Amino acid sequence: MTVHPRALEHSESLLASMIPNEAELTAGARVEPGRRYGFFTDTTLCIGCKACEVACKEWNALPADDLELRGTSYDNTGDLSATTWRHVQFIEKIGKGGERATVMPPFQSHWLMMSDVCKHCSPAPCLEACPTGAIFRTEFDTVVVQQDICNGCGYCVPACPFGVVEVSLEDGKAHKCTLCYDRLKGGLEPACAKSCPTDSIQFGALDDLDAHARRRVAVLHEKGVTSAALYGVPGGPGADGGLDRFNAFFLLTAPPETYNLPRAPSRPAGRTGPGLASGLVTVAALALASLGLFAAARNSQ
Amino acid sequence: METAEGIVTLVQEGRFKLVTGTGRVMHFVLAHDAAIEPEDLPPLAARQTRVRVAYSRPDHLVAAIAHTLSTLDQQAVEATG
Amino acid sequence: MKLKRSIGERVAGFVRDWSLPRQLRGEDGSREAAASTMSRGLRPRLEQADTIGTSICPYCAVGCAQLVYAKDGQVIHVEGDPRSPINEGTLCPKGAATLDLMTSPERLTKILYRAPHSDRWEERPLLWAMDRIAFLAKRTRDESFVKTLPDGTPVNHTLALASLGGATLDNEENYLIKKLFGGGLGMVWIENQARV
Amino acid sequence: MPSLGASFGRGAATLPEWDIANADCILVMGSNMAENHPIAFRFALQAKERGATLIHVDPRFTRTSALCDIYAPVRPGSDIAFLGGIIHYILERDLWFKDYVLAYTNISTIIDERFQDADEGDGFFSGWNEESRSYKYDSWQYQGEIVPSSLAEHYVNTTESFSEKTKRMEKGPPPRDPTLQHPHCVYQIMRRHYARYTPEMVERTTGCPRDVFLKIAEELTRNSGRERTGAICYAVGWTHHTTGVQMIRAAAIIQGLLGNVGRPGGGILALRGHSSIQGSTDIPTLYNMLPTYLPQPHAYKPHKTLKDYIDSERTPTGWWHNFPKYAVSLCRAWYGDNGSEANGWGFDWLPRIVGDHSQLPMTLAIRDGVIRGLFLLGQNPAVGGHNAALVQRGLAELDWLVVRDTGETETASFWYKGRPVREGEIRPQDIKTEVFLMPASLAAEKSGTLTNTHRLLQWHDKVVSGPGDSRSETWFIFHLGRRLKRLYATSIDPKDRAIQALTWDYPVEGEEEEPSAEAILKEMNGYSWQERRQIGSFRDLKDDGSTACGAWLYCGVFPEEDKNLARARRADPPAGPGTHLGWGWAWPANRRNMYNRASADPDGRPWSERKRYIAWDAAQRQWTGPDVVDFDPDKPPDYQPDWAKDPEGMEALGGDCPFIMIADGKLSLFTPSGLKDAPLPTHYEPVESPIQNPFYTQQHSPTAKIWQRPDNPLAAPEDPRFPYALTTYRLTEHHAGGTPTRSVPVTAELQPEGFAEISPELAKLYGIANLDWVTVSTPRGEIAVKALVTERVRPFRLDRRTVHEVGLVWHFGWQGYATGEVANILTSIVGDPNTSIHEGKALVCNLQRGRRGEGS
Repeated sequence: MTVHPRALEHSESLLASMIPNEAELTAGARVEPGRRYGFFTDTTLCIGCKACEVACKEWNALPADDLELRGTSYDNTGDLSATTWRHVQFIEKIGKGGERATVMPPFQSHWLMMSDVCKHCSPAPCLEACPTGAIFRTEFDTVVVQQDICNGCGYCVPACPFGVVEVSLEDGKAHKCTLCYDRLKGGLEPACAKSCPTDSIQFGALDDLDAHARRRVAVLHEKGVTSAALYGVPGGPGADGGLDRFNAFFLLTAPPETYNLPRAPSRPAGRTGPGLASGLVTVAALALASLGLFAAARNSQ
Repeated sequence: METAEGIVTLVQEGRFKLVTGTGRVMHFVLAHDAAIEPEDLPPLAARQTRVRVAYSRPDHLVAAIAHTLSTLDQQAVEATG
Repeated sequence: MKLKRSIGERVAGFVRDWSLPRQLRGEDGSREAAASTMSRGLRPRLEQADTIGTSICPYCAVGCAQLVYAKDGQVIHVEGDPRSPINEGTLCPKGAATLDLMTSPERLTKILYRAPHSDRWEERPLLWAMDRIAFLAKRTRDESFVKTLPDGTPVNHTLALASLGGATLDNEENYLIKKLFGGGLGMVWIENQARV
Repeated sequence: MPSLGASFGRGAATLPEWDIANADCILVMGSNMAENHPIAFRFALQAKERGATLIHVDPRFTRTSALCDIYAPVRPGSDIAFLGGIIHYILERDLWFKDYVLAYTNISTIIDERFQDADEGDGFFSGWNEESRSYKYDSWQYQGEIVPSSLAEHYVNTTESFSEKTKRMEKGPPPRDPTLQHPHCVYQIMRRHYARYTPEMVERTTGCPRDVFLKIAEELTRNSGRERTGAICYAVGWTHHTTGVQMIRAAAIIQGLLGNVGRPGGGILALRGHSSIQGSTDIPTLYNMLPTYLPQPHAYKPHKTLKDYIDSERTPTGWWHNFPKYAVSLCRAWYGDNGSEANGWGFDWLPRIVGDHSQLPMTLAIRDGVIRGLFLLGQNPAVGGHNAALVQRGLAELDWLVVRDTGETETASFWYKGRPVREGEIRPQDIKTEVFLMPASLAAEKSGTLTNTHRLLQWHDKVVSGPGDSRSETWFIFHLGRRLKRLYATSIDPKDRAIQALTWDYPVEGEEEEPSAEAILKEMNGYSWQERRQIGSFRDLKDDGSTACGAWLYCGVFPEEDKNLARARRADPPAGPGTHLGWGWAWPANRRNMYNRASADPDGRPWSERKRYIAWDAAQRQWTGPDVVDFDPDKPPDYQPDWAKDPEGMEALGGDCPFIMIADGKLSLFTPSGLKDAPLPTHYEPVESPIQNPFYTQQHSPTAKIWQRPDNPLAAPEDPRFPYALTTYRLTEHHAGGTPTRSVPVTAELQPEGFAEISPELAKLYGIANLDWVTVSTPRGEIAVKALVTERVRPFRLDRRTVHEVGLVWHFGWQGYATGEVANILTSIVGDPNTSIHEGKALVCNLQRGRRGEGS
């Protein structure tokens, strides 16, 4: 990327208003409802800086959690959770004894770093499991838990094959990456992708990202990184089983298992199809009832 | 339970920040037992309403859990539905 | 007054936003029909900003530009300035934390004063502290000022006052420090982190 | 930055960060660039996309190494051996860029025949004075000429400085032998000096396998020349040594020999660590300089009057011949109409320094009770200062202490939470220090400029006010100054004339009475004294009192009323040219790539189309290109001084002299003046080292600043009590002393605690498992941290033995959300002879399993 020519339209130090369609300047993508958007996370460019984790928490006002030295390389985050929606994994493969890395293939190698995130699957098992309709697919084809509907039933949690969704003990609602739904509505690139210093996380329309990712794999293969492969594109690893694709997909240089990612994530059986609607109605009614009980209990205090 | 008073400066879902009279900023997560819902928060920020928050401190989060919110200004703010 | 929702409001809201009935009526379950009230009204908070200024990241010396969004005198967000040829909108983990640096619960808001031999901080007014510091600086300077060395060489300095810091400060701040402390008071112990 | 200044003329990064993307090869050494300057590393990856080779040389495999093509492990403190090996490789294989080097460097210059190399003196160059533990530089000079330094202190410590011999630089070019056969020419001296830096010696000294070293040498040389350029990026991994300046000098020599300076994608990028660390060097809150590289008057130099000062600091040739204009204009800006020709425009009031007043001796002066009142303005020495227990004890000796910061720093809380207090050595009631902790404003809470690592001044707007009583330093200093001027208003003591005379009438804004940062920047830029009209260029400054200018190198940033170029926000679009002259303003004169005259050949033509930048336009008779030319814009390439006329200043520099701040206009491969330790970099061990110096009997730099005293004990070479190499460093998740990241929950959680990194091999020796507590000790003290056992740290196999390494993160302290024992408890007060920078990157330690005090 170089500075977008449209930047010259905003050459004042104090701006009168937001830069319109800023994602065009930062990601080369205009965000329009009705198109499909997602992330392409290219681990070969990742420097493990965790700017994505911070930018996500800053934008979404997610609190810091579990301050503890974990000793798992430089990962002190551990997992995606209700309060952590980006998580950089660190896998050391430096070599042992005298065989440690010196002359290496281009781009990231030997110390694998990968920024994990909700995959915004298509179809999305969490959405399918949600009895209240709190989880829905937005006009940008992303998957979002709507906080004003979620009642914290937790059905989505086991449904996610990646362990992404978590119900918060504090507010009793399910949380995960929204792909910065509010930012997309304002023409802004999601916070993590925008901040990424090396463009390891790229945001854009899925068809553009797909084409770019395939070209990137070809270039890497040409440069000798023969292990480079996409994870989560249709028909490839991650999306050749129950899931058609991820809207947030990855370029990896080691098997998915190396990054704690399932080789073939699946949708839990019997959770598909609208035949369950009546069952879901029941669940929702129960949830409503419990809500009422909660409120009543509180009023009596 | 501790309390804090101030103005809600920013809201994301059920999370918000509040600036107190001395300029100190506090970070809150709405409790599951709070009597209001995430959608009630944005109007507080928009109207610059002074509020009092009763909160607790969880072990594993660096934020406070807001259990009750009250308005301190004259005009009462109705919870919006 | 305590803010709360009645049970009626809660149920009404839930029913209104609960998408399943609409889905059962045949509307697209995963699109607009499923959007809740909050989702339909959702906008990025940057749109509420009444002041947007350009800042430079306060951490390292790469010089990344930041856009700082404020509303009613309070910062509501800081992110990379896409116009900068240095960072092109990006920020590292430190720079990305600038909002929380500005709004850290650890930030000082008052002058804290510790009297000699005391075991506690006390809050003091800013102007009191300024007067007291000016008094102490003058006293220490007056007690230690050296006009000439024994051989008559002029030195015009004090070795009893020192200043440390500057690499995190603006050029204008450094300029005033050097001008007042060096050019005005005759201090020579003036240093910062930049001695590399 | 004296190394870059002494080599190229100006002590700053030669190229803008974004130009790294145009490099064909990038050597990152003495820097963990991806971690500590991630956004600058962005450009390294852009270069990689275009096919560049990325190389990392470092004591640890870091996040930078993981993205590079070649990683070379080197033992801490052995960098000059490695770089000397590269110089040896270039010279012996004749791979230097001859057309560039012969024309633009001093390679053919003949050095005084009395010069003796360190090889002949077993570690000492000629001129050593054992009594003063310093060098006389007479024998390092050009034959028959004394060369003034291009650093702030132009005055040369030779037997006769600025004598008739200096004047000889006006009589003709320095003596040269273009055939390079003369035994005393720089080329022959360098060949002899670096003859011992063979690949075998590199391996023996650094522990880097020979084949890896050779691969790097091959990549560096392959990617240089007419068609290609390479860049070197360094940071405090080079500066924090007693030989730090010479490490950077070695890099400067390599870039000189390869013809990489002044050309697109070539040069040296100093990656500096604080937002205005370049600015605070330029506008020095440093003891030995006045704004923009004028020397602070010195009691023991001929600086008694303005005339003495000018006579001893003005260089006969080169740009610094303009020195008097800058000195007088500065005095005018500071003392206004109180200055006059009679009192040297106020020069007489300036304080004189009497020695080294930098941070290390300051630390000792505090401890010893010499300093009684201390202002700490955004610095946290209880964590960042060396021999930190000594620092903390020292704070208790002060009468008063003002700490201005955004939070309660370790330094501010020393009196009740400091280590000597916690360990019962001293009680709060025994500490007399009166402490003021004052909230300070951050960048977006005040207006002003920051100068980034490539000399770019960028304005930041005040968007909000800081919380509560937070104020800017301009506010603090301005209002303190007002009070002091009031307190001194009626004094008749001559010692108080300076504070009375100081110009201090900046307009204030708002309820808080914030002084106008623009008004201050305008004063720094300079204006005509009578008309108060802004000045557009330092070429227009005068030495007759008719101009005032607070910082001559910044002249041009505010060239007209209401024209603040630091606020310029117009970057070049993708179509180019990519120098971004409309984004911010870079000193000098908005130049982005310094010494860019060297991007053209001696005849003024581009070296190649691929590396075209500045070139001579014969038709228009001027230099043209996408950057501001770093040269007289209309001096033709074939210009030669008319030596019959005793030319001065720029007139004495030919059209093929791109390094205009240096008296002969040539890149100094050999530095006759300016550096206190060596004219050519040579390997010495760190003051504390696990091995004997493989090169000389002389173990460490003979000029290293060592303060030997009981509270600063040092380990002897190969001290069996401290067998391991210890290096300290930072992480991308934290900032320096940690105040602005450990107090912020979202960064604190990323690295919540201090730790030591050790190899599995070393861990095995002690039965240490990952996350076990270990105690790391040096002669200064010990600290307990958790161990991170990792293959990223590897033992160094030298010819005689294996040296294990302990890596220690130093950000931590007791305040904030991320805590840990202060690593600088372990470091010592020893410094580089040129800069007095501490040696925190290479020392020795011992290791034990278990927390200190617990046995194990």
